[in-house]
Amino acid sequence: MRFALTPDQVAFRDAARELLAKECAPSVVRAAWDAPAGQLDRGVWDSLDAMGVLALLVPESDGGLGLDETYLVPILEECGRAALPHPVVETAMVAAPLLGAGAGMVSTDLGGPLIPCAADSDVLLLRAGGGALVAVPPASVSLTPVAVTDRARRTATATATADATATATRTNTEPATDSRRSDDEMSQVRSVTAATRTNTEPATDSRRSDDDVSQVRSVAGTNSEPATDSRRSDDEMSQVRSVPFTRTNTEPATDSRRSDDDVSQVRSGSTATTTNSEPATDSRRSDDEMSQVRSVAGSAALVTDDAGAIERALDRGALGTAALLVGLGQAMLDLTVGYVTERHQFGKPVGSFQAVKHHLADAALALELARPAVHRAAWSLAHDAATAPRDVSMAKAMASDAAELAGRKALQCHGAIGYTVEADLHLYLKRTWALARSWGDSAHHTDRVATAIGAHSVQSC
Amino acid sequence: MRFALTPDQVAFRDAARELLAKECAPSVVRAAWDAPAGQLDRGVWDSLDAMGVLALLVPESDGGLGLDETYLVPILEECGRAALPHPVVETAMVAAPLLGAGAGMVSTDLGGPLIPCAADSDVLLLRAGGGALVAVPPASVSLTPVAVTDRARRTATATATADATATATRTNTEPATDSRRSDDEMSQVRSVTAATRTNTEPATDSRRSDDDVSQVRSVAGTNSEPATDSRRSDDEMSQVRSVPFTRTNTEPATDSRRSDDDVSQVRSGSTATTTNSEPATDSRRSDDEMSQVRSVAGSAALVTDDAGAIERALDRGALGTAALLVGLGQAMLDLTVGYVTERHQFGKPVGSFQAVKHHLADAALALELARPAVHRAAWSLAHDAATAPRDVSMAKAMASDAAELAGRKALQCHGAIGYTVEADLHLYLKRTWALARSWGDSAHHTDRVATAIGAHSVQSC
Amino acid sequence: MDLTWSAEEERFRAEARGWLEANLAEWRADCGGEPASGDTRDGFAQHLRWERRLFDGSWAAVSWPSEHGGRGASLWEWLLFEEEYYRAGCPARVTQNGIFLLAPSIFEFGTAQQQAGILRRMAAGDDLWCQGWSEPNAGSDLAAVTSRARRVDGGWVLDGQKTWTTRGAFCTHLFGLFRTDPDSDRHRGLTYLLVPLDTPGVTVRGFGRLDGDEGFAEVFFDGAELADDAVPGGVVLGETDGGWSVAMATAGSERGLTLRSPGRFLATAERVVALARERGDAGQQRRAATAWMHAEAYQLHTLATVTKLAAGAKPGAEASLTKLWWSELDVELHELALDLLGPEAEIDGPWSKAWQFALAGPIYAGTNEIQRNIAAERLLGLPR
Amino acid sequence: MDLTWSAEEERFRAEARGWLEANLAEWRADCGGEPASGDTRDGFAQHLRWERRLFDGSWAAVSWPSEHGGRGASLWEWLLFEEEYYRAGCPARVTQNGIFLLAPSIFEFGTAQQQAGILRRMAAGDDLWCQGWSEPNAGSDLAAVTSRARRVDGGWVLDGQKTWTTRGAFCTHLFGLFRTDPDSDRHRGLTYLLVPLDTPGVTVRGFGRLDGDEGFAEVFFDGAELADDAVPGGVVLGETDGGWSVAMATAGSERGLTLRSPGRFLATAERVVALARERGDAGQQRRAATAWMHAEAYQLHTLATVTKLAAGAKPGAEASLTKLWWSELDVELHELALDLLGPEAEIDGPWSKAWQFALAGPIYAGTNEIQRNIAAERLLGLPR
Repeated sequence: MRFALTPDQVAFRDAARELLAKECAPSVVRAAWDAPAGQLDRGVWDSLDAMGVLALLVPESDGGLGLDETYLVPILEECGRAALPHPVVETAMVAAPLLGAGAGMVSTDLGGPLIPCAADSDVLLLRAGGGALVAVPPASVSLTPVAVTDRARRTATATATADATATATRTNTEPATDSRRSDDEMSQVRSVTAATRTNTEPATDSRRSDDDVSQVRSVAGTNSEPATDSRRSDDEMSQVRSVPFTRTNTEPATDSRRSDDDVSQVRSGSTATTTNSEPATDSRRSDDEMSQVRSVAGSAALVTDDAGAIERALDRGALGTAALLVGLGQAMLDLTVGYVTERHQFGKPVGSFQAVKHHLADAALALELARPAVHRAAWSLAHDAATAPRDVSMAKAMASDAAELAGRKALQCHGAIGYTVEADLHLYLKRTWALARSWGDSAHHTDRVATAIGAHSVQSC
Repeated sequence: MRFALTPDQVAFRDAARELLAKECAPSVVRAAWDAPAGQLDRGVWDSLDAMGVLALLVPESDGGLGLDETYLVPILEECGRAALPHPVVETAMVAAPLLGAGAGMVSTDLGGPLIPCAADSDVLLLRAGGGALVAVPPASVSLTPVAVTDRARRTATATATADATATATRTNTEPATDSRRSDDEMSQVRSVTAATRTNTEPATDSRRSDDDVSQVRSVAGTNSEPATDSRRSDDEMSQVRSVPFTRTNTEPATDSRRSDDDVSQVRSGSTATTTNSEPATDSRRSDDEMSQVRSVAGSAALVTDDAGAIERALDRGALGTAALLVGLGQAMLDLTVGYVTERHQFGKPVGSFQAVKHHLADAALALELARPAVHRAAWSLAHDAATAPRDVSMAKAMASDAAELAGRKALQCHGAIGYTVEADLHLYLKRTWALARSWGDSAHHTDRVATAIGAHSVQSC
Repeated sequence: MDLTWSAEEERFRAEARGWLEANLAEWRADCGGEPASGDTRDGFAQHLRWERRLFDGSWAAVSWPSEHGGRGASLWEWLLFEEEYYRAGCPARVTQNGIFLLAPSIFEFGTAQQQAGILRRMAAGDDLWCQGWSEPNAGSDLAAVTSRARRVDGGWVLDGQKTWTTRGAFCTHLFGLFRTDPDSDRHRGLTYLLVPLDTPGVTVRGFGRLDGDEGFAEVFFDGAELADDAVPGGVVLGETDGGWSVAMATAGSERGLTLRSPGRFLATAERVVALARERGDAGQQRRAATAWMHAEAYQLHTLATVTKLAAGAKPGAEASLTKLWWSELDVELHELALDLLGPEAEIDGPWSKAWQFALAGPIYAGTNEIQRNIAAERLLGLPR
Repeated sequence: MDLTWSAEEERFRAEARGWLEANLAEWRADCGGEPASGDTRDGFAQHLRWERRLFDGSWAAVSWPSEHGGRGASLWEWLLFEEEYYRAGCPARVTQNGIFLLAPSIFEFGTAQQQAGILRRMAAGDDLWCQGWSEPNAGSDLAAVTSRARRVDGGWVLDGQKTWTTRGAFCTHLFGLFRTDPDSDRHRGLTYLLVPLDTPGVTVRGFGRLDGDEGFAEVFFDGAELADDAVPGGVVLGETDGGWSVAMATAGSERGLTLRSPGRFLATAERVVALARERGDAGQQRRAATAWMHAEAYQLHTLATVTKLAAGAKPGAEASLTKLWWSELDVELHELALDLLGPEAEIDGPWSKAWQFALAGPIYAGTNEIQRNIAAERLLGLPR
């Protein structure tokens, strides 16, 4: 028993923290709010890539670092602390184990219907639907200007062509006999990605070689089931946006609690697969499986239809998001401690008032106890523990609650100064609100824990 | 629109407050904790009776004051503030409208399985079961020494004879042609009550005449349905007491939320009737109905099997209890304000610390907003408003929450001094815990409000 | 105790409802789509047209005497109007800081000339008033005001800075506290001044509130020359050097009855209940009922307060409890709405916007920490 | 990071489990029915027999060296033991204030003679120690102690009063702070004394705690003559007039790791989860899962703390956070249990009793208000 980061893990985390402190100051986060699509400054992103963070979970033989979640999660905490305006969880935690190294920037709708990503143009899109995960390569992804509270998050959607292709590919009833696409197709996908990246890749990237870039992979359909695509159409989405007061749940749950079915519906229709909880017997895919996944398709292609793999992807996303939340909460607490020490009212520092002290002690307490839950879940995922799903849910529930609490206390202790976009606090606050309700909110994950620990009676499950 | 007590209502309440301040000091409450059965000091009880409080809701023509709940509820608040160790809600609010004046001290299991009452020997017992209310006269009621947290509350049970008689009476399939028992039977019930009362009745009782006493009424069965008695047996009760960790709910609800069915089960089996919510068209029973209720039986007799009447009895009990809770909360707040003003630590009054101020402001806030809800529900019951059940539930939910909060804050601000039986605080605190969970707890009543206001989807009801 | 509305009050309610529904529809049509936020420059202009409609119908300030543009409504009728206003879904009042915060002080402390010259133009939206209390170093601690006014012949010379001035960038006038006795400190020597924002030497800079709208402004005074007659009846409200007591009366209004009527929260509660019915789980539906009860309790508490005021009582420190209640209720309601929306909550729609606005409630009009102190000290009598 | 137990640790756990189960059953049988509360006179005697069993099996103080009656267990093993102890349903330790509060100070500040003379008898239950910190006017403000000890030839003369002394009426010895420098104030001039309660001039009066048990005592000192050798190795622990730092070390233990091990709350959480499964609604089941997570998080936090301590770190102000967490967790767990029991909760059974005990948590060992101050000032660095 030893519940602490190893010196290696600490060193890696501290290096990431230092990098982020230098390259991801609040001004960088602010710039991401205003960056037009395709013109996002990705200096810090490329530096993280150069450091190996994005492919940390990928085996060394595949160009990754071959490390596990106990290394990545503390780094994600730092990414949260910096409010990093890039989809690091989606890319490093969710996509990398499925797609391997070099997939570029990845967004996904696994965590909710919003498919949030940065304002960049070469985003690979992982979409869930009909019990499968498909990948839409950057060329077929478009950014739509949906207003979100945290404007460093954008919404990417697949173009109509990509959707049509995806459906076409997936309605092919013949199983693919060869799991790799032709070189032609491969280079097509690769060139789109490479062309875009040329514009933005900084000279400081000391690691990525052309060889690396040529490893960019897209994926093909090996599954013959017709897609019963339950994704929300664009029309439905715009309806949601314009009349949130009146939107009705079109498929009411028979039980009034948000059931697992319900939530997987929110997660864009992976109904059939999310509740299928076959225990994973091996936390790493075999090489055979890997090469199957890496097979290439036209513009949207099947990544996996293995329920266990999708479940693990959801768990990785939830845990990565939990880590971001703990970091965000810590950042807000630190900002506020600094502020209330400087700010004077009634002739003394605001932080000397007992009410302010108690607000911030509460925030510190919640974060202090959420953090071990997040680290433990990383260990459980890395070691494929039987309790991993429960541990991930505990981490996400506690991190969501702690970060939301820290945000509330931070805003209250800042007073009017925090209630402006000129102060930095809002950058962290709005990210917190978004992430607390993505990848399953606190109530969802608490109910998942309740089921795992047997708090639900047989009748109510 | 005028939402304030009338001068009359204020005068009546203030008179009750004055009386209680004189005759129900904390020492009187303490004495009730230690009083052996039958030897309870009932000075304040008799004074309240003399003032007309116990028969306040009874028509003048029947020896009552002919007033309504808007008069009684503010007085009950005062009874709560004094932690009156007598069943005033059960008697004045629940039994009086059903049984008329002079029923003596009444306890009931409508509010929960514990049938709490004072340590007196002449207690008439109202029991719910099988869709009916039966009355067990004092002679057939025994007190059992079940330890409860608030020892001013005791547990009365019907003797085996009474139970047997009750069942026998109710299995009689012939409807009673005459609703009044013979004079012989009447005097039998009356003499038991009178004999007991002679011992304790103080000379100060300036109102009660022999005539009044002769009006003591017991009730007879007019219903022919066989009783399917779902009450918990004594065996089951003792099992509950000895092994609460392991008790299983023998009839699991099909929906995991506490359903209405579930709660009415807690309320001793009035399942069929509680959920039947026929709106009352008249808030006062007709004389015909009254005389029917007053018919007399042997040792346990039917009071009513009218679902609406039982529903109203439950509502009156819940509202009366809500009023007690607001009074208890206020008493604990007042005690604590006094204490923290006197008590010095770190060279200044404890009450000058901001944390203590904020604790008590929270308690004051909750009570200040719960009180209007209680008064409004009194008006709704008195005027037989269609919203009365909803308003009662809102009152009980808010009063339960406010009193529990006030209790927690009071104990915390008292510190170790409050954590002893030598300080008075615990007398109020323990009553609060008991009453907050009697007559339906906060969650039950909140769910009832949710149904009334349409917060439940069709599927989840 | 009588919890029914009279036939006359019901007629008033029906009239208000009819007018509001018809005019709201017309105004929306006039806007050509969903109106923008009143805290943006474009939205403010749209909302002024709504304010003008209200004034033309004598609904802009129902409780004011008709000579000032009101209709002499009772407090009860005012409550009914507010209930109908929010039930219909009418927009937040961009004129509220004048009508609900300044006007009560004008009625109490203003001369007849000031009343005549200021109130009607305020109700009509001709003059748009913003509040100039806070300064960079005087937030909760209002008595730390350092903006100063120096007496000169025929007027005042103003220097200093105000900030967090709601909708300051769109308004025409500011009311605020200035230190007129240079040797004074704390709450002595302050004067309540009425300042046209086009006074030379005054600069206004709008900046983004939490929700990104330009809802705040900084107002700079650099030797601004304020003539005594810059406002009809004079620019000083109350006594020179006696501004603190005038400001406290305004602060009382802000926390109390007039700023946040129950109708506003009842309407939100109904919408949250509907949302919970449509997509909530049992736990969320229970939370919806709790929030609804809290809104309803605020309504009941207000009815009791109005009963007292109608009988001649003065509002007191209870206003602190009221402010705590509605501000925390508003957060409770919107937090539940966001939880019900789940991952869709981050779309920057009405609920999300309203959530961000609700979060300001525990901060403005005296932070809730200050209110809890006041409640404990003035209502419960705890030692300072 | 390694979150598995070694084979050796698992063996230790299995041994503890086996011993505890067997001996608990024997002790219960020995009591002839449900044992009474350890805070009643009869129950205390029963519990002493349990303590004796623990000592005889070398389980009374597992982490102590064997010469003092322990078995030299590591902190990890101590955690495992505690987990098994509460999982088995073993009773609260009536010797805890000696073993968990005084003993750490004896190890740190005591002479070899004191250690040899005091610890083993404490573990065996031969000497029963109660804590003498609080006085009628020194609760949260411990430095306000006025009980005094005057130096005389060969000993001390004690005057004053201690109160809220847990199980004082059943104990044989008291440890506490006495003012030995009459000219001192606050935390200077205090001495940490060890006092046999049969010292002439000492009077003990038990009184009822919230749950009615005689769990508290007042201890009066009326010219009590305490000989220097009344306790083996001497009655002064640490330096004369230097008692404050010794007491603070004890207070650190009280808030920290040793007083409330995670096992206690994990066991309660499991029982609450079972209760929620049997009779809870969906909302209550969700609350049960939340409470379970809070208990589990405390366990995880403790594992991290022990990892640090095992690496040689000293416990610091984090203990304030720990105390806040477990005390509020305990209230959360028992409040839920009472809500699950509904109207039956008022039956004075184990849950009700434990609820009342839980309510003391936010008060004793430094109120949670004080702990929040400490956390804010020492961990976050906020100004005093």
